[in-house]
Amino acid sequence: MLIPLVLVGAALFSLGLIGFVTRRNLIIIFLCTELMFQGIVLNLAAFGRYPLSGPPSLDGQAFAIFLLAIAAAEAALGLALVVLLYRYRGTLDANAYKVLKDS
Amino acid sequence: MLLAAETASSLMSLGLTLPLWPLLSAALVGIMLASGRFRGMAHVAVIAGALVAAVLGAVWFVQLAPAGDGHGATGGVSMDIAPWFSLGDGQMVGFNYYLDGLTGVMLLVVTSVALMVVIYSVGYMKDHHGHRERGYERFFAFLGLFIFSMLMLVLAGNFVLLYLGWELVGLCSYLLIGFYYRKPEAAAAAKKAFLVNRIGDFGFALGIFALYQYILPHVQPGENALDYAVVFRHAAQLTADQVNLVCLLLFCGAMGKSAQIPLYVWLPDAMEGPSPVSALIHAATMVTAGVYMVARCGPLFANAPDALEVVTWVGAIGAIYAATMAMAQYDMKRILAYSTMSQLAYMFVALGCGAPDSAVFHLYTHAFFKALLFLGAGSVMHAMGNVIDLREFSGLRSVLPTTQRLMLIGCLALAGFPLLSGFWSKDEILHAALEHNFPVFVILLLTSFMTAYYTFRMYFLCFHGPLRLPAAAGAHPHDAPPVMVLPMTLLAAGAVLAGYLGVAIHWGSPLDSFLFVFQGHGWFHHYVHNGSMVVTPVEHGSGSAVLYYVSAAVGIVGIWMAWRRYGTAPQDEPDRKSFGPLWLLWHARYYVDEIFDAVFVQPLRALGRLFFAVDRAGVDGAVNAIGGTPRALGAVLRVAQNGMLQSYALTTALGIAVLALLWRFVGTP
Amino acid sequence: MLLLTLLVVVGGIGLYMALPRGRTAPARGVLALLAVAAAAMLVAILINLPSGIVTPARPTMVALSVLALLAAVRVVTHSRPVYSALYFVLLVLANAGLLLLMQAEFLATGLVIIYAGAILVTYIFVIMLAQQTSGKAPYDTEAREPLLGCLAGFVLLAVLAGGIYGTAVPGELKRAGPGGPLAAEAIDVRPDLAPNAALLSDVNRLSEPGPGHGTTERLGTHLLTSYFLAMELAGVLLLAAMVGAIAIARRQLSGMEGAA
Amino acid sequence: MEAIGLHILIFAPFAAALAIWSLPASRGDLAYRIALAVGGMVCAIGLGLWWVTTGDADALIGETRLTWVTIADTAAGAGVTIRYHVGLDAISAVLVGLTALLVPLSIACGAVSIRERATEYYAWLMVLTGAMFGVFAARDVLLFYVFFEFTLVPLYFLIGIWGGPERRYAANKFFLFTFVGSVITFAGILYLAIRAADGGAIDFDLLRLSSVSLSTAEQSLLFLALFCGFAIKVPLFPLHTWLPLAHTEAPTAGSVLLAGVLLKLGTYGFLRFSLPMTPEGAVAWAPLMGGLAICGIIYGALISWVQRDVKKLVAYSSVSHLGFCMLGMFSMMSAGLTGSVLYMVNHGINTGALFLVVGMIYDRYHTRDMDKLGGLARQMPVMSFFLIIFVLASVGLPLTNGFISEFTVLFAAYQSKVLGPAFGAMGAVGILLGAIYMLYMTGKVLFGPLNEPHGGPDLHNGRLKPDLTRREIAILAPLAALVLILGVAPKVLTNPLEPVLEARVLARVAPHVAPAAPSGRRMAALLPGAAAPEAP
Repeated sequence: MLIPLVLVGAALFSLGLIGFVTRRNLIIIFLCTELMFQGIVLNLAAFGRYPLSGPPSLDGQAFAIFLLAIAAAEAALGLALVVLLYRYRGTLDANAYKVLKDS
Repeated sequence: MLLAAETASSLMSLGLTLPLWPLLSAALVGIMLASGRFRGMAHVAVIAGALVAAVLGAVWFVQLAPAGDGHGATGGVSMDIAPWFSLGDGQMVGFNYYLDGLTGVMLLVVTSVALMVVIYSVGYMKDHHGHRERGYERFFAFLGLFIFSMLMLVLAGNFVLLYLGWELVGLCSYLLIGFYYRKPEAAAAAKKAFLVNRIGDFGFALGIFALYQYILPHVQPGENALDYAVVFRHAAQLTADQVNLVCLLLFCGAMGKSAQIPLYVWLPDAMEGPSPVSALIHAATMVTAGVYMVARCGPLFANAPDALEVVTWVGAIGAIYAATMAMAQYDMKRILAYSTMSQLAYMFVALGCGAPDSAVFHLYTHAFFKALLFLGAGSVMHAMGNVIDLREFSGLRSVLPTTQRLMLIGCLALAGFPLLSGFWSKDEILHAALEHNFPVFVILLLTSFMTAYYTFRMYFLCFHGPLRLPAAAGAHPHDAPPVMVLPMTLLAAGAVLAGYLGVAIHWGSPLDSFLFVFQGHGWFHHYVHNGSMVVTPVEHGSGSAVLYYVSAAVGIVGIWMAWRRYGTAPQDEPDRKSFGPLWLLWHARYYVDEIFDAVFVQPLRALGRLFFAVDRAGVDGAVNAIGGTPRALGAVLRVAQNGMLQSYALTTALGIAVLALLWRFVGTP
Repeated sequence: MLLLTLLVVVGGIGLYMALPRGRTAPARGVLALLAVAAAAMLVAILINLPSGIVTPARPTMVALSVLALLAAVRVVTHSRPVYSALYFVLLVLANAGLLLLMQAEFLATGLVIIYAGAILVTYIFVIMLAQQTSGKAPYDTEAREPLLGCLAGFVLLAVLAGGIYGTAVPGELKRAGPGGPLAAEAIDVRPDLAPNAALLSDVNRLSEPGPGHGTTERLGTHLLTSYFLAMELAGVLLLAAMVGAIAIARRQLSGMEGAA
Repeated sequence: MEAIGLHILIFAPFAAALAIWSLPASRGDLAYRIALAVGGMVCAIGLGLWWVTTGDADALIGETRLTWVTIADTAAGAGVTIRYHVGLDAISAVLVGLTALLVPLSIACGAVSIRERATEYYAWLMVLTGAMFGVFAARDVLLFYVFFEFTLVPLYFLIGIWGGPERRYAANKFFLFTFVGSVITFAGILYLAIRAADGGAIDFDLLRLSSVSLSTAEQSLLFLALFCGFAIKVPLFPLHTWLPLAHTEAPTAGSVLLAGVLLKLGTYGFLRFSLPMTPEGAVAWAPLMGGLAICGIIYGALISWVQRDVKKLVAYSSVSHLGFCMLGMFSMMSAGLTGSVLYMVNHGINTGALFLVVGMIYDRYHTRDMDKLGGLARQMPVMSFFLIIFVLASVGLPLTNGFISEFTVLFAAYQSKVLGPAFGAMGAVGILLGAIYMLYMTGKVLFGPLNEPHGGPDLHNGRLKPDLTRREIAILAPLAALVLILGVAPKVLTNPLEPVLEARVLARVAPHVAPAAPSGRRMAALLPGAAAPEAP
């Protein structure tokens, strides 16, 4: 039972990673991070329920809860920033923001 | 034995300090110069130093006279003074003297001529209105230093000490030639003299190294390999080509110092120095160092036939080569310089023909009359306001009577006029050359004629003909002051009488002895034998006097020819018409200076510039390249920093992927 | 094992094809075909897993997993942001289902409420806010470095899957019986296989945790007892996030006048 | 008693540096006086210590041996101990004496020219002094390496801050170039230490490392490793490009100490480490080293002949002179070794003095371009007197110190079974070239018509007389005296030196010197025909 769940979790995580890296729309990028969070939540729960050794415990789920908190905070801030950037530059295109590159 | 008397040994120990007196006087003058007080006394100090040296030299000269019948060649005496530095595995170089007949003669010549020149310089160094020239003290300090170094050279007991004297003398000539350092030509001439001497010393040093390497196996423990006594004792044990190599290298040093064929270019330029310097250094003492060294290494050269052959031929070619150039010059001192080179070549021929005692005899006589001629030229120059070009003036007979009479004696001696010292010594060399090497004899005979010719060409151009004075001479040029005339008269006496020291009185038929009375190889030669000189004895066979008459005739004909062509000091150059382009070649000194400059100096400078460019671009470039590669690499990677967050994430992801793959397949170690 | 890698490769290619490119989105048919193929592959894998046991939950779990994966693929590949968001909601629901299967009721419901409810709404809100042109904005259709991205992602996935599922064992693994735990001797032949062996053998860990394992009351007590500090910190974190969001929002107004 | 002396020698300058650093920037003159006082004291002690050294190789003067750093417990047989082990045998004493002599002179020479940031200047100078004494006194190889590296730091700042126009580039190049080399040497030292310990506790005692038996291949490789660090410092021919830059850009005191002492680190390194520790390697590589030395001599000499900047000329001449030093060392003969150590001292005195004189000219005219200067003898007779003495010394005229070392070095190269007459001959060409560029410089600067560039500020505001001031004469006089003393009586220096060199270096190297080297005669035939055309 553990294997398929963990496989799915891993798949979700890598899909999120691919999305994060390839997509150019800022919002979608953030969405992909949320996707990654989903993968992780699934994994945590799976390992909580079917631990490799010892009785099933609630730690996985507890941790997932905290993860949710973080995801929420992150989403809030992220989106606020996205809105700000959009207002500032007028575009959501990730390529537009190259300030880090020095001359 | 040699130094039996007790007083003798005390005098001997006093003699040890002989070279130190001139050094002391030089130091004294140095202190005067630094302290600035009683600067006028400079000449007194140096004259005193030279005087003491001369007295001690004379004492030693007498001491070293051969005892008994004078035929026994007793070995030289070597006296150790102090250790100097060690050469590893037990060998050590020390300060020591080596005294024998040869040293005695050289001492006499050096100290006496030096004294005369110093006295003469007192007068010479004063300008028209009698007060001292700038650098007066410096001149006398250098003279003192020179006398010290020449004495060290002569008294040296081992080859390294000889090398010391050799270089110090070179230094003093550098300082004295460059005395008028404000004149660029003088500075250049001084540098040239030192460097050409240095080329000679290069060969000399290698000779010493080679000698040490070959002698070492034969040296018994306790002996120092480079001392004369030890070297001459084991000279026979060296193989033929070992000795030849050593002698050639040593001769290379002699060539540098005594201005022989390839390394003579510095001598004519050395005339830039004041005349007393030329008289002392470039006539009597320093240039004879080469002859002294070859004579000193008699035992070595004796069993090096190839080396002797080289010496003879270098001498012969040098003699005639210099004589031709001397005939076509106008600068009085340069004529004398070339004449010195020619006379030195005579001495080398004598050495090459196995007659070192005649060579030394000629050296002894030559010192007197050549110094006299240079001093005479000096007083002419002094009177003519430092003009020495014969085309500028003539007919000075009426204006400078004393100088003219003394110069006449000198010229006669140099030309080999019978009964004067030059005649006797030159004739012995011709005699030696006749016995060993006929073609060389013919060359030397021809050179004798040319010597007589150019000497009197100079004499007539200068003193005969209508009176003409250069502008610089002022209204009425005054003749030499007594302080200059005294040394010149003494030297003139030497020029006349010195020869008789080497002449034996032997009543016999005109064929056997010249003018019924005279024969060669007198007391002087026995004196010189009294040392480690290996000399082939000369027997007075019948008919040996014929040569005297021949050389006398050659001398007189030479003088007569000069009189006929230059009696009235004509302005147009008769020789130019008769010899044409040959004369121009001689006048331009065979363009040797230019050739040397083009062949040696410029390419070396170009090589230097090339090296410098290579150093800046090549080696430095390589180093900077090594320095530059990290920077270039950095630039390549910088492109990846394009500021976009996503590409960073991408590269991170790729990194993780690669790591994961590695972990998966390579496996944790 | 080979099958799994095959799956991953096909998935990679499919996704690569699916990512928006300069020209119009890929034909829907190709996309559907790929998705189905991937799903079939996944189902085949899940079914013939070495599970001697067939638990009643298996078919639903398979379905939910497939649903989740498809949704995730669409979230990433869809060119219009709104649809991506909606697919994300679908994904969350599928995930919640899976969690329920694992008796993590509180988590499932929490997930649905917080994620689907709060976060996704904000996303949609922002998407609407930042929607400027009607058609497709250039930056939506153009994927950046799709090849490298997919490569990185799928290699990672392949490795993770490989790690989870079982290593590429050179020799054939000897099994006590069909689907049983790796024979003891196999383990000592390859000591480094120990952890995976334990992973594979589900049988001895089937002990049911008993009813109400994941209920709120159990989870709540667990949270407040052993993770009390963590809870407080989570609170603080959320507070900070709120303050941050407000700060950005306020500055954004003043910034606006400047930028406008 | 000497131990305390040695401690003072090393640590007093560091203390002084701290004291001077604490002074306010304005008190430059006070800093100068403190530095000079400490310099004088250090000089007295250094020369005292040198005076006391005997020829006995084992009796170290002022030996102290403290464990400085221990890594892991040596009791268990593993781990590393680094000891603060200092002591002077004759070789180190001679160089300590030289350093002691040059330090006060170099401090005094900056009195007028150094005005801005003087306190830091003298502080760095003090640090450099301490480091230099430390290097020569170190008997523990790692301690040697620490000081060897540490000397770079003060010089980097001295050149970098108070140098000439291109000082930054020169300082960087100097530091990096030397540092890279010494890092490779460090690797060599570590390898050697580990091989010496072979399993047991590793320590870096000099004698223990000098008596390690290694295979020939190991030795030649190890020699190369040590070569890198020391050859750059010497500088040997291809690795010398940092020297002219560093010298011309360094302030006078910097270049005096750089030329006088720091170049000797390289040769001292060869003598103390390469030769005894890897004798077979040294003998195997000796002909190549001789070849490099000869290249250095001729290359350096020719380049300095075409230089326009006097200081660059003297810098390149250092390349040429140290070529001689290496030639002597690799002749593997007692005379050669003594000659090369003597050469180190003489080069320190002569080139140090030349730099001082060039510095004095620069203080007056602020130009080092030979074409602009000319005929200074008339204007500055005292200075030209000193310049001529030092030129003659570096040209190697008898009765000066240069001659003794040059003669013995060439003599040894000629006699050496490892090098042979051809090396001696080529080296002798070096004497010739040496005379050429030195006299060329003297001719251009001193003689000829007087052309004097406009005087620098110091000349006008009276701080400097046209000719040498009393202070400057006080600086040059001892060096001139030493030139003559060492020329006439070098035994003062060489007596204690020879037995130590034989015991420490020659004893290790001699057995490997191949007996059947080419005999003098055959090699001589190849000799470039310096003589007149040989008779048929």
